[in-house]
Amino acid sequence: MALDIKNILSKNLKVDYEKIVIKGFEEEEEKEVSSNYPKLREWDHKLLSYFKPFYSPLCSLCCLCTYGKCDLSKNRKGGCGINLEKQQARIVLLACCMGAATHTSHARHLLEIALKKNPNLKLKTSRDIQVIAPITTTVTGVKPETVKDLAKILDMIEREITMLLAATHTGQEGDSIDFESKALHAGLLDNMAKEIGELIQISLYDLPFGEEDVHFVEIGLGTIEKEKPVILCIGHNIAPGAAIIDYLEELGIEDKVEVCGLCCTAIDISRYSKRAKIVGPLSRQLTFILSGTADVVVIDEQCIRNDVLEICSSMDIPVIATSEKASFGLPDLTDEEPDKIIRDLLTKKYPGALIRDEDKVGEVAVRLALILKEQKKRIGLDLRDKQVLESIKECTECGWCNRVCPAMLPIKEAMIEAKKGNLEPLSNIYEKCVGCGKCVEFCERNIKLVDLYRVAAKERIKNEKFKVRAGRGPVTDVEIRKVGAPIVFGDIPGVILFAGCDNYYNGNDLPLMAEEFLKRGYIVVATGCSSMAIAFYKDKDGKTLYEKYHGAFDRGGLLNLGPCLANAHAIGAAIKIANIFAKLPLEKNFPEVADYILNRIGVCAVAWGAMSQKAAAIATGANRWGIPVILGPHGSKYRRLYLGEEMLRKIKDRRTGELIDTEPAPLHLIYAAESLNEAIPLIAKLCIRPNDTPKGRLIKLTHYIDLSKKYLGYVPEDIHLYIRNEREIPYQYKEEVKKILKEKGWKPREAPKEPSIL
Amino acid sequence: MALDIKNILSKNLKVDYEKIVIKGFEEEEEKEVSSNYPKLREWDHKLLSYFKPFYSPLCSLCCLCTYGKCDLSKNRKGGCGINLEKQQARIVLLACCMGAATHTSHARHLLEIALKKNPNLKLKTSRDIQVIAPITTTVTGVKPETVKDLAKILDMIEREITMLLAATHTGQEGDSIDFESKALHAGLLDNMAKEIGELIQISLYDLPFGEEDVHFVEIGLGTIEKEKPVILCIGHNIAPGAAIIDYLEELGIEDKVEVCGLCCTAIDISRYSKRAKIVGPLSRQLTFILSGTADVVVIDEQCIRNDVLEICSSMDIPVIATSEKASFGLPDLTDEEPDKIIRDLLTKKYPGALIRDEDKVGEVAVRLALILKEQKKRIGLDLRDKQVLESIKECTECGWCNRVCPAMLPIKEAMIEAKKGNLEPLSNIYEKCVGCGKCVEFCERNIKLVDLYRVAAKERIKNEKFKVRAGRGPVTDVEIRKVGAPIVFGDIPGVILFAGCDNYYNGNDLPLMAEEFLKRGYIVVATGCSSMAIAFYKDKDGKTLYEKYHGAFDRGGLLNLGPCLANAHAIGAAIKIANIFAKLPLEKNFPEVADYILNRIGVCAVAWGAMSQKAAAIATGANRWGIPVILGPHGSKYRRLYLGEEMLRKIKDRRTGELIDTEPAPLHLIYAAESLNEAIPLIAKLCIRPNDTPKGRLIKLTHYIDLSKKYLGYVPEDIHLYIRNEREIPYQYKEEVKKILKEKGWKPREAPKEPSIL
Amino acid sequence: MWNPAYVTPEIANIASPKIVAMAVKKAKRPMFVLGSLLNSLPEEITMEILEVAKLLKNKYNVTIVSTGGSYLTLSKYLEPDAKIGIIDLINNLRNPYWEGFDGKGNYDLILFVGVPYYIATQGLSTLKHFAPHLRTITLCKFMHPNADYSFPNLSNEDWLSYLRNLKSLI
Amino acid sequence: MWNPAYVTPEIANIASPKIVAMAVKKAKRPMFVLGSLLNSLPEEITMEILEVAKLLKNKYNVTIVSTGGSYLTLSKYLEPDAKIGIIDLINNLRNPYWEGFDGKGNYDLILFVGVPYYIATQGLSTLKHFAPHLRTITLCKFMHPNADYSFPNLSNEDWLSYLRNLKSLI
Repeated sequence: MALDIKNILSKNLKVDYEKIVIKGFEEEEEKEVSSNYPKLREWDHKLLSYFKPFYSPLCSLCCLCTYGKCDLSKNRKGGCGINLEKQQARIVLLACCMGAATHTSHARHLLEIALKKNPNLKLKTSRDIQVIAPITTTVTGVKPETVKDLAKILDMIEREITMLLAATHTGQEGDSIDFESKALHAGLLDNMAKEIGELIQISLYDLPFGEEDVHFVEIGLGTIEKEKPVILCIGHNIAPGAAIIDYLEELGIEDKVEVCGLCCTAIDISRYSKRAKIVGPLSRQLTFILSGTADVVVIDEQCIRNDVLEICSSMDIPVIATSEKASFGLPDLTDEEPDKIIRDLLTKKYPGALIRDEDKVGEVAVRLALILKEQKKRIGLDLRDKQVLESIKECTECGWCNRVCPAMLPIKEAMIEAKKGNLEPLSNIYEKCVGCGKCVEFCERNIKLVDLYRVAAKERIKNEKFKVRAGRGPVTDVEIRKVGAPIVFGDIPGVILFAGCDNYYNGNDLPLMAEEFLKRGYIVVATGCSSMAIAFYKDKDGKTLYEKYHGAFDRGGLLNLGPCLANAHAIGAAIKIANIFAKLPLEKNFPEVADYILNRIGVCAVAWGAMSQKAAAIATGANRWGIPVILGPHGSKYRRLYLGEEMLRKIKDRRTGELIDTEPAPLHLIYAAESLNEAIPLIAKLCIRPNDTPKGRLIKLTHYIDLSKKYLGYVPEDIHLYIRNEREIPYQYKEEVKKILKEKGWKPREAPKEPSIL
Repeated sequence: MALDIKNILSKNLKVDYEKIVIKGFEEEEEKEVSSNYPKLREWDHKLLSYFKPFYSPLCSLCCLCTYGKCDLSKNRKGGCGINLEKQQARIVLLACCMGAATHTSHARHLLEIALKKNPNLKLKTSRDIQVIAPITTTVTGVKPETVKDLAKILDMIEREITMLLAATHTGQEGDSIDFESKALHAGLLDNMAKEIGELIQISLYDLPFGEEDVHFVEIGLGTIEKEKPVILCIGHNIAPGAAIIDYLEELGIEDKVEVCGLCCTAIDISRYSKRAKIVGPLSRQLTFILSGTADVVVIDEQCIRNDVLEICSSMDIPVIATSEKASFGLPDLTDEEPDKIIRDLLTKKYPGALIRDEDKVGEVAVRLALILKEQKKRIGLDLRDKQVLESIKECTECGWCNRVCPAMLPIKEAMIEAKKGNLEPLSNIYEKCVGCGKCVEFCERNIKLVDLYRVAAKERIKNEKFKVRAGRGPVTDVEIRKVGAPIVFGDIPGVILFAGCDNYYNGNDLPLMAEEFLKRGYIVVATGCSSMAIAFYKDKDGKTLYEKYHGAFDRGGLLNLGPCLANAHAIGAAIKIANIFAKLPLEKNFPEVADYILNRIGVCAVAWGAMSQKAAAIATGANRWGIPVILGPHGSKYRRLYLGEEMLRKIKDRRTGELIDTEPAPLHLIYAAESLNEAIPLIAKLCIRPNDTPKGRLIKLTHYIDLSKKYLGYVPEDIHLYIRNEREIPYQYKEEVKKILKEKGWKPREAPKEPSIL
Repeated sequence: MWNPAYVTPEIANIASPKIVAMAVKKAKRPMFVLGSLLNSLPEEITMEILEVAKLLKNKYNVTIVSTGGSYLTLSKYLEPDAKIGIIDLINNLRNPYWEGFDGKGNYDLILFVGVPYYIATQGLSTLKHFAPHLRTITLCKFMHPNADYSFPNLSNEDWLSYLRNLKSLI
Repeated sequence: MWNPAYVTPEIANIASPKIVAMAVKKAKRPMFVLGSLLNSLPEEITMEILEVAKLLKNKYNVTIVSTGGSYLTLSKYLEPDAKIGIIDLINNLRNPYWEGFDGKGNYDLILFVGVPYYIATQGLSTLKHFAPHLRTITLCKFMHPNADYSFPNLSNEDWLSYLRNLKSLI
């Protein structure tokens, strides 16, 4: 509403300005912000008539109420009448609610800080970015201008999450598609919360806002200068890390103290300060803490190891908790003087403290780190490393480590080699380890395996120095204007989002995938741990992909959008294509926009190592917008996928109003791939859209066949579904394709002018 | 704030009224309503230093993220670093969030209806009830006057539930006591949401508001007049049921149609209309639907069997869903004309419809029932019953039914008798059956056992006619003034709240317990399914307990407070004793009030058949206020209890400021009893408080010993802990007690003047 | 061996009367817990349980504990060493430093019978995961996976013969 | 027998090579699914698997299916009847009315090998609960509780001998 006025003003139309403003406000006062769930539910039912839920129970028992446990095996009903299929849908909804709540509560915390620091803070805008909150605007019709505007939207999100969570309660929703509709809604609320969180932190901390040439950040365990006092920030919330950086600058000693981070906090503080370093993604957390490099550990929220306090305590590292959500039983010293807090921590009165005031955290963390660094004896650490190495000979080769490793790494075999004096295989384990520590828990001899991998890889770690482009924030309107047409028509073969955590089998999967598509001119955008993982690889010239490929949202660009929250920008980019290129109005126009994305924008998300409930919410949210998602093999544990049928699909051509046969594109909405080899051609396939021009289709199919031949060894046998006329047959594979077409009884068909499922 | 002004006015003090109002509003605008969680967390840590969490895992695996499954057996750590103990606390928090969300979303729905019907609706007050929202006022400082005032509080609750839910996400909270603190907070939010929901529905529908002589309601399957068209309302939300009643009255045919309900909806519609009937609690749902008595089934929210639609469809009963939370996959016909909806349902175009407009539901349900009743042939049902009886001979006596029955009923044995022609044992099963239907699911021969119990009990059911007092709403200030002193000093030996569902082993446990305490002069208050279960019993004179005992909050009174939401009134009564009798200010004074309740008000809650996550939230909320809760044996499945130590307890005497030894009273905060025999003396024990006068203590101990002798067979051996001086030894048991005192080396001690744990 | 695809970690071994008898003989501080179902079991079975209890107490000085009201039946034949709520008892047993009913410390082997199934299994779960210092055996009619050793699922007839057998072996 | 205190319902039976061979002989529409690990297993084992596949195809007309890129290895020795993603395959198998790769309807026995453990177990879970019309057997190194029959956990050496044994029995 408000932005409309701004547009009017910017066009110098001086029409009754005040009246409009007052009217706008009146309306706002009158009505609560709403997402209009019933209308969205209609969309969900439509969408899921094409993409059917596919369930893989991870447990067939229900233990949520005291009628249980109920054995729902073979789809039997439990004491409340629920069956296994509905129970899966319900658990997915619960996970999505947990994920959405997490981002919402994160955004709420940022909002509170913003309101405290500057209640009238304007949201960042730029000439290049007019639509600053595409998701929010599409869903609610609101165009926020100040942080205060966001409060009402967060209220709405919290209200609706509460409603969705209520639906998971025993005795409520009773239909699997309605459970799924609610999961999709939770995903959408998650998207909005992320967008809001990003908007606030970008505006409050003046973070990069759609800069393609953003600065480079050092990343990797090898980049941390151990000679300096080291403050390690773990989690997802920028506030304490930024305050630490501010305090250092205030003292003028920003070059004397190493501030580094793990997980998204690292991305955010390195957007805020060019000096901040990124240790790495989630999988490096346990290893790095155990290395004893950090003098002080500051935790904020999300992705914090649950045993961080016990581990740090065992190494005499004080822990500063900063969020009421992750207080770790620590005493709340928020109202104490910094001097006293520091004294209490130095004398080990407490193993750490909860300080809910980020500025105080900044002071305490820095002063503590300076003092502790002085006290610390490095020799202790080296001795410890030696002891760890000694433990190799304890190994009984029982094989439990192999059995419990989620990455299925050959740990036992590496230990056998290590006993013979060859540490190389153990060092290789380090490279691929997802850092969960289960091998340690199950080791008969309590060998500290995770630590052992680190010690074995010590030399390798010294050289673990990479570069990643800082999180750039949103895609600009200017970029969208440039690429809208080539994306919608298929000349740019696709936009690929690498999102999510790094719980997958092979260390280098992500850079390998990214490069395969970058060199083919796809646009690759990455967020969170994925944007880090892509950096953990250098070509023979010693360059990371970020150094090799430009950072613009354009053909062959590799963009680090930012932390997990920045996934909102990826969805935002798709929305903006619909809005800016195709002129679709956004306000309260969700189904139209999602339908456009589903049928016309060749985007595919990959959450290769998706770990947590947030990832489930993010992916499910993307799905509701019509964006297909490919998960890695562990993703099958999310219990539910949305699968389309591999046959011609009946959709509507809105130009003619007719139902017509078209290719199943995208084939699936969410799918778990068995292997990298399966995933890569599938990514290319899932970038195909009914709207492709013949030329665009030709390009897309060429990549699809190329990649299928390279990674699977054959020309895909479903190719006949995607070829509408002979012009679309890739030249290089003409013979093979024609053979398939003949076998399948292929006939040419018309492409829809305005493909739609509405 | 606002109510203060009212008080002032009522006292005819005409001081700058407008200024105060404006100031009040200004403040409201400035500040968000808040519960100040950090301050409450302090209380939790204090409370839980006396009552330690006790964990009983129901599953030792974690399957919440893709690092899993993780085996946490023997307290091992999972991939995120969590151990089994913390995982239990986390799951409890999750359950409490689900419960709190459910009541919050319920209250939100009622609020929306109220705002739609009358945005300026004043909350009901009366001369006898000044403090209308004791929970809300104590936690937030707000004294709501209109429904609008409640919106902000609901916003706050939703915000905080979202925060708490976020804390359950992988990688967040890392301490079991902090998980518990958050569960306690979720419980408190649940309490507030219930209070708000009750306030709205009482005000909007003009329900009884603290009336001791409220009307009686017919309850039991036998009370339903099958000759009339029958509309069955299932769930917890009054809105559709009230609209049905309104529509009938509008047509003037309220005596021609039977409107009945199951679960709390039944309690609410029978508060609204004296004609409405209660079929029974949750455990009767499956049975009653299967009886085919209902012509139309209207579901709202909560406690709806998940298979209600498939069961009703199989019996040609249309289902009208009325909530977005429980849509059951039905088409949303909210915007259709009633004529069309009725036609579509009569022609079975759909098995039911979602109608999110309660007035339209009223019209459709009534008109449908009238038409369907005309069409229906009763003979079909009798034939069906015969077939059910026939199936007895199919039984292979495999014993699965016995094995899966949560109530451990001897079903197989009853079937063996039934084969011989004796249906009596089967009919007894009906009496105790919790209605979960698992026996049916596991029967090798698919015998419809639940239906069979009903058919076997047909004669019994005809006579299943009882009376329950309608839900009366809050305890009045006048009542509190009268009983405050005797309760706090112990002359009234205790207030016992029977709350929660009816998932327990023996049909008559609840009336038996209730009467045991009623005849001893305890005050018994009941809510929800418990208030119904107490009615399912008549003495030899054919009187139910409700007919036998008065309905005032006074010695020997039996109060049906209302539905689940009305549990808030029970806690409210305790708060009002602190406020009205002890003059403790309420506004933002939670820890003081809870400390007062914990140490001085002899109240004990019993959730004998607690089933769902709501029950977990309700109980945990009560705990935070210092109210102990006893669960039935199935309650151990909630995974966590709070147990005190059976030894003298060090607490503070605030009068002197000294720490003194005092009895462990209440001994536990939440405990699961093995049997009725264990529970009854324990209830008496948990009504003891450090504040009891010698006379009060004497009375309480007399009951404790009496009941222990009666139900356990011995004088309790911990009696020495509770006797402070010889005057407190019950005369009747002098010798036995003295013997114990001697054995235990008992010495007299001082009673604290102002017992406190703060 | 734990398997990451299981929905279960280890479960109880099935105990024969012989195994139970041997375990009691080996135990240093055994306890026998008799729960509230004693008041409602078929009399034949109750009697057999009581005789087992008597023998255990007399021959092996097993601490006899009554929970949940079983004292009403139990006390007619045998004065138990302690009367306590089952959850209170489990809470004590869980604590390795508990002083026991006689002040001589915690116990090492706990036999259970007659505690209603659902609360019993939860109590056993607590002990299984948080009380590595003791072993549990159930003599109930239904198998208890959360115990260390458990009788299998039994009909009343078989249960009776198990109990008789056990009695003969003590 | 299911026990309400278990955290598990039924799990796979352990299959010997003999059982597998017999199951194949009895099956009307058997299928053998070879997953992506074929590309990375020790060559000896891969070769043994491929020979089993060949024999199954030749002697019992077993439908050979390649998933996840195993075609790269497989195709050097044997042309599979179909190439498909494992989740797509499971989704087809789940549907009792699926027409099969040859238009002759769904299959009745599915053998699996070489599909990474975690995604395999999820796929098997889908079939276990929602595809009562077929049976599953895994020939993998690690035991699969969600299959109907599964090899036990094996060392590479034992796995090799299981496969050899199976080959000899076909």
